[in-house]
Amino acid sequence: MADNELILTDVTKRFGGLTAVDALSMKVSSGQIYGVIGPNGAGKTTVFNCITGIYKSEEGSVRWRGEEIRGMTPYQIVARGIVRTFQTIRLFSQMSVAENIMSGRHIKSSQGWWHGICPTPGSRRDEKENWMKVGELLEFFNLEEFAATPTMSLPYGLQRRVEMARALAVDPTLLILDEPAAGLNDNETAELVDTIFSIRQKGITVLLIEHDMELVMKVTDYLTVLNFGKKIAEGTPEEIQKNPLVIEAYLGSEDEDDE
Amino acid sequence: MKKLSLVSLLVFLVVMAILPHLLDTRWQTVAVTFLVFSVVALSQDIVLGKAGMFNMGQAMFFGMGAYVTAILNSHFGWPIVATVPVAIVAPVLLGIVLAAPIVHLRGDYLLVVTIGFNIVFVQVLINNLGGVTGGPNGIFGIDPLRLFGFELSSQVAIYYYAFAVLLLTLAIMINLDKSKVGRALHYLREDPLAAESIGINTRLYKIFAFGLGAGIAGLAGSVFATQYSAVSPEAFEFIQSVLFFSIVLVGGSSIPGVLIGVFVMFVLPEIFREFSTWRFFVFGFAMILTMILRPRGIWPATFGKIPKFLIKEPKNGG
Amino acid sequence: ETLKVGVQAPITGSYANEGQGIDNGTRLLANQINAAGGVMGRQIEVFTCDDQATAMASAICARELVNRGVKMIIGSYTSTAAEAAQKIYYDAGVIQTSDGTADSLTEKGYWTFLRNSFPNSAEAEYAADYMVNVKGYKRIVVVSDFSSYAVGLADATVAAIKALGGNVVSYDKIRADSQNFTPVLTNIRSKNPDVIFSAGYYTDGGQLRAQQVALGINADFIGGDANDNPDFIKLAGSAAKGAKIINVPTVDMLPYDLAKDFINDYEKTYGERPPSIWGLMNIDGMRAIIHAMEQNKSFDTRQAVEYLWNMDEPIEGITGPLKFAKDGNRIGSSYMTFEIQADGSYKIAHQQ
Amino acid sequence: METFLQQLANGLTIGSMFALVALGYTMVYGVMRLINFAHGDMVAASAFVGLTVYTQVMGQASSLFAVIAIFMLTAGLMACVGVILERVAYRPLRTAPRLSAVVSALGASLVIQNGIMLIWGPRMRIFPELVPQHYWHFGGVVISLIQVLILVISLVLMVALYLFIEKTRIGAAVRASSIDQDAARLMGINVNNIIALIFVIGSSLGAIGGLFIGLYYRGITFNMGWQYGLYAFIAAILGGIGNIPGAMLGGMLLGLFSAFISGYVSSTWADAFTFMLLIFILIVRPTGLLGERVAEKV
Amino acid sequence: MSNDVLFTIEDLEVSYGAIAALKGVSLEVQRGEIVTILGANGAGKTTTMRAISQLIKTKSGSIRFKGQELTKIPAHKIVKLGISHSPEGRRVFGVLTVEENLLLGTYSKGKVNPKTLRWIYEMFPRLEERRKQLAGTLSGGEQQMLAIGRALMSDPEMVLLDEPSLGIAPILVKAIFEQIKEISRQGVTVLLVEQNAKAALKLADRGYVLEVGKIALEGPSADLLASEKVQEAYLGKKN
Ligand SMILES: Nc1ncnc2c1ncn2[C@@H]1O[C@H](COP(=O)(O)OP(=O)(O)OP(=O)(O)O)[C@@H](O)[C@H]1O
Ligand SMILES: Nc1ncnc2c1ncn2[C@@H]1O[C@H](COP(=O)(O)OP(=O)(O)OP(=O)(O)O)[C@@H](O)[C@H]1O
Ligand SMILES: CC(C)C[C@H](N)C(=O)O
Ligand SMILES: [Mg+2]
Ligand SMILES: [Mg+2]
Repeated sequence: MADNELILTDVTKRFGGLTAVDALSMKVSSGQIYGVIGPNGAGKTTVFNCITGIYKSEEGSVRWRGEEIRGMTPYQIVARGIVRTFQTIRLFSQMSVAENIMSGRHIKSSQGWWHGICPTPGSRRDEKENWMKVGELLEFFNLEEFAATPTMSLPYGLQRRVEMARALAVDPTLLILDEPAAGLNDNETAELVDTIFSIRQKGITVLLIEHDMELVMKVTDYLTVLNFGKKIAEGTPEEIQKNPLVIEAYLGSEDEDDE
Repeated sequence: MKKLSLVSLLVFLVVMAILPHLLDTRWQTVAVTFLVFSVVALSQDIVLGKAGMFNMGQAMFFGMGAYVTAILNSHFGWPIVATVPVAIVAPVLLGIVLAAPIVHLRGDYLLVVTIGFNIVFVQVLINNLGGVTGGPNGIFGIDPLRLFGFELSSQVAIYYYAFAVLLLTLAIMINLDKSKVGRALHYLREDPLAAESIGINTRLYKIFAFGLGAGIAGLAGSVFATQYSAVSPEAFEFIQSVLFFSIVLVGGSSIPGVLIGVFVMFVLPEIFREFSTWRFFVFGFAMILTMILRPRGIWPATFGKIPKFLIKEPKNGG
Repeated sequence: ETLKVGVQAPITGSYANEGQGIDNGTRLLANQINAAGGVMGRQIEVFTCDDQATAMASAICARELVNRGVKMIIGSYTSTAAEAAQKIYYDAGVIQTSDGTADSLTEKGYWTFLRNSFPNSAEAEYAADYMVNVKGYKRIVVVSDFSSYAVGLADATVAAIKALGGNVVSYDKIRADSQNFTPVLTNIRSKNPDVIFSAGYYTDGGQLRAQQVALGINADFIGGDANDNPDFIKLAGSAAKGAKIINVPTVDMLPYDLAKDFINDYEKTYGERPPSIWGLMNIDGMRAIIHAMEQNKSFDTRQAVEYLWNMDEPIEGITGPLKFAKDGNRIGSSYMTFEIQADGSYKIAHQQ
Repeated sequence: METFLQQLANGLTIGSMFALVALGYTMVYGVMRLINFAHGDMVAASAFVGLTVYTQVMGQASSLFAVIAIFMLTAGLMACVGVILERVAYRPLRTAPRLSAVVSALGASLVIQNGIMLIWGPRMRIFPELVPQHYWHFGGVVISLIQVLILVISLVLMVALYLFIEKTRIGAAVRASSIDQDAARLMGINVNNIIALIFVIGSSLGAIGGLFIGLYYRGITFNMGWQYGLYAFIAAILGGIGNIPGAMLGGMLLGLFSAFISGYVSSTWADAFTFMLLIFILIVRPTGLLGERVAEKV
Repeated sequence: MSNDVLFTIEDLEVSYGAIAALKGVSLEVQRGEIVTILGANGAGKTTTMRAISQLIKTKSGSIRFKGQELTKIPAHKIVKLGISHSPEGRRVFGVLTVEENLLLGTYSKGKVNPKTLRWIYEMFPRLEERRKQLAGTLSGGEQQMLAIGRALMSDPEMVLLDEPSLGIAPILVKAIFEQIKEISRQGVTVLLVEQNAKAALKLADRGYVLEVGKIALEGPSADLLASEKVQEAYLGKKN
């Protein structure tokens, strides 16, 4: 297997006259927790959409493990081990937590279409195994008691967790998170930090967007900063924190007395 | 709920198994049609209820199955049994070919396109394309079903034939819910983009739903042609598709729901035939009232069908 | 014990008024006969089943009525519904009398079927002869809708015209009730026709005529038998004048006392005139069967039909003399061409 | 050429009637995401109401004033029916799944259609020739007074409606309600009133369409609503449902399609070809010609 | 601060079907105050806001604004009374332009106050840049700005802000919080729901802590900030 590297070269995405992403290049290496930050409307989500096949960038290339994935459909990209969560939660809201997580097992299931019409012992076994896997994920994310609860009646924080569990069910190599801490309180954010670390422990590379700087500083290994679709800085969190361009465009001056 | 479903399914099966012996021939005819319509409605449920595609053209696949059987039998002298596989496969192929370019259409646009297909289909029948459809009159005098040397022409015999087809369909429906493809349909109905983003090829599964639905409807059509020993275009008009569409929604897109839907939307009007001029007026009100009282249908589909071992009591403390 | 009579007709749906006409007529006749003591002492009991003019509902109706133990079926109005039920009545030995005009109705050899109208082919021949030989039209246009009746009549007419060496410049289809016929007519206009023959129903025919005149198409207009309805004239409005209709004598034209009395009774009972000749044709069918039973002094259906096949003298009917051929066809058609006058009345332009 | 121009006139006349009816679908759909399947039957009912107004209220007077009065009265009455329809059949289903309201609409369609049959009977009713039979000849092209009236009145109404929705405060409220009713309430918009307004406008336009049908074709039947409803609904979809200029364009195009196809291609296959063309357009432009405005971002 | 009570909630109960979301909430807001409601996910903060705006029917209890009972008033009349609401999830009108969204904010007034519009554009220059863009295609944070701006357009006396900093870049969060301070200085009363408890308490005069549908704690911000319970539960001070 080639290196689990994601390389963006000169990716450009336009909406009408607006260039949302402007000749962006970046490289995410295997095992990293990689952060993308930047002001609102800088183009972060758009970059993720270009990686995951929701948009096709007009120019540039998106290479994953040496393969060009630009122009592939989302499900083809998932099949190559890249999974994402959304900035606004997109769960199957009427379905239970367990069913939501089970959806992530789709591409790992060995069943063919004909098994939907006529089951075989093999398909029954496969079904069982996948539900077992869902059980494991419920446990990992501490969601066991909600297994049968429809996700729409869960509070926001738990929905976020379900979404992440669903993404992990795919057994991804690269997990992409769009503002996973949005709407979480400090305690929940702390839990999230732990979760992200344990995900990395499983050998999964993580790429995330986040505005919660505390979290970003704590978890990421490397950062890219976007403004107006362009990269204005990249480096380790420490470097970025001190970068005057980033402070001006994004962080704001530290005029507050922090503890 | 789960227990209730099981018990009612059992009661339903027992009642249906002895039913024809309790009815006179007219009601036997209604009962057979009930079975056939149930199969079509279930097939519609695959497309509309499970995959969430607004298909208002299911009568076309139903009609295609019926016409395949009628044409092969009356023009080419095939025995009815031999026509059945073709009556399934032809609609499946048509379903796939037609669905492929249209499944990307959203809700109401798909609805119009499927209505369009249905209208084109009926016009093909009426214009007697290829000289085999019998034009506006349709085809009469189709042979009865012959199996192992027996001629199954009585309504009771056809009843059991149709009943067997319904059981087969139910088996498929139940299995579908417990399989990868069945779940994929639910996911893509709820949120196609999220479904794509966890690796589901939504296009493929939508086409699958159309194909499977078409095949089942085609089989039902074949039974229908055998029952009436006649086919004619108006039985497959788009208005008939509207009926199947409403059945699924009134019933509520669960198996018992669809069966109740067929009963309410087809058998009840038969029962109230006496009140001919008022019946549809009242019936319309009943439809409105049903939806107001049971917006998700009389017996809605439920989710949360997950294996028992996953359901844990809430932890205390911790 | 009663004599059970079934009515199978479109009580609801597009042809509701014709269906209700058949039902009303049947019940009226039954009441009249019952008041006079019934049939050989038995009162008539009428059962009605709505076939909605569809094949499927028709088959259900047929089974229901057979179950009720009826001896005869009056209806249905459309050929499609009549045809779908034929075999069930045949199997049960129940006589069915219908105004359905499709030729195929009498081609199956079911002894139980008696047509009380005249087949499409008979009208087609008359119409072709009238257009080609009598009027000498050189450029003929035929228009029909998609119903089995209209397609049957139009196909037969086109074939008959060709057989006589006539020239059909265009054969067009319109969708029944679609009202907007100007596109088809505009196309017809470019063909410079001498005559437009409309093989559909009066509702479309009336509008076709009105729109023909509005488009300035200077061609004669001839409507087939189903155009014979007062609504044709109302729909065509000022354009009705000069249009021609081919039919057997119509409700308002029936010269027989029997007809006048029956129509009067009908009007008294229901507050309106029968919607068309077709209901009356069906009543005649019923009268013929009852007549046969009384002559045979038996309610046996096979005997009654055989009696009707073998009659020497026709029975007096509301719609004219009643006589039947062995294949179930009514014989003795007497088609004529009416021309509509400015005041809406008919003038006989030609007679068979 | 003569034939072509004549077909153009034919197509535009029928097309503007489709468009008037299509606006009713599109407006209701825009705000409620509901295909109001009862709308076609409302159109049919309007024709019957109009005829009764003419015979009973106007005492069969046929002056210009009488014709205008018939239009006003009928539109007013049908607006009330529309509001009642919404109250009874749709409002209780506001928060229900989308398709439940569609079934309710199908139920309402049955009620109205059979209601017409119970009140006015199953027979065709016939309008008198209220508009003088006046024709203009341009070369070989014949255009009648009523055609001109239909075209002009429809266009004026459509443009007025468009301006109302796009340029006025209430129009903005209508558009806001069509996107997010709760958020609209937060702005102080009385969503119930807006929906009632939608039904008033939609039903009165439908009523005018129904009267045009009566005046132009003159024969009206209790079940004629289905086909006008279907065609108008398809026109709305073709233009991009929820989109007012789309409904106009869709209606006109559908009228032209059917005119040119049944005129030039084949009358036998007119429906089939019209629908195949339509299907093709939708395959190429999945949200209709002008597109439904969508702005969904992930 | 003068004891000028503008707004009170007493014993408010709300449920979604069988699920009780609020089980007797009482609170009080004085004119010109910034009051924050804290609470874990699902505590019922948003439900409280929605109940005030009458977007959800209350089961029992009362909500009074300037002495007027709100529970008997339909939702669309609330904003006329001077309460506007920037809802959770932004709820901008996606297929309307940014400017149309802002102008709808003044629908209840019937006319636009150009000064307010100016002020909002100054606060969020990005909105002015994108005046003609469809709101639905704005980035998450841009939509949040629009939602806040739209709520302020009606020159309300009291504004309800449900997680205004959600998805907003740090630099803007600071700016928004400053603006909240500013509008409060201009006499607008603010009821604020925030996940970022520390920032919210620093900004607010007083706070309430909601726990599963009930008020668990209340008091001046400084007290709450100092309270051990709050520190543990909301400020992530367990390490
Ligand atoms: N479908 C679209 N059509 C038009 N403009 C778009 C579209 N999607 C995004 N944009 C614009 O592109 C720019 C980048 O948007 P994007 O969502 O990538 O920002 P972001 O960096 O994720 O911001 P945030 O942190 O606020 O989520 C924004 O200005 C947005 O308005
Ligand atoms: N539409 C709904 N249907 C059913 N339950 C709901 C609904 N909306 C909210 N709830 C439930 O009501 C309770 C309170 O929810 P609310 O949204 O008010 O919480 P919140 O404090 O705003 O939380 P968050 O921080 O996640 O925004 C939760 O338990 C939630 O699950
Ligand atoms: C008008 C009638 C001659 C029609 C005929 N009953 C048929 O449908 O065949
Ligand atoms: Mg973003
Ligand atoms: Mg909330």
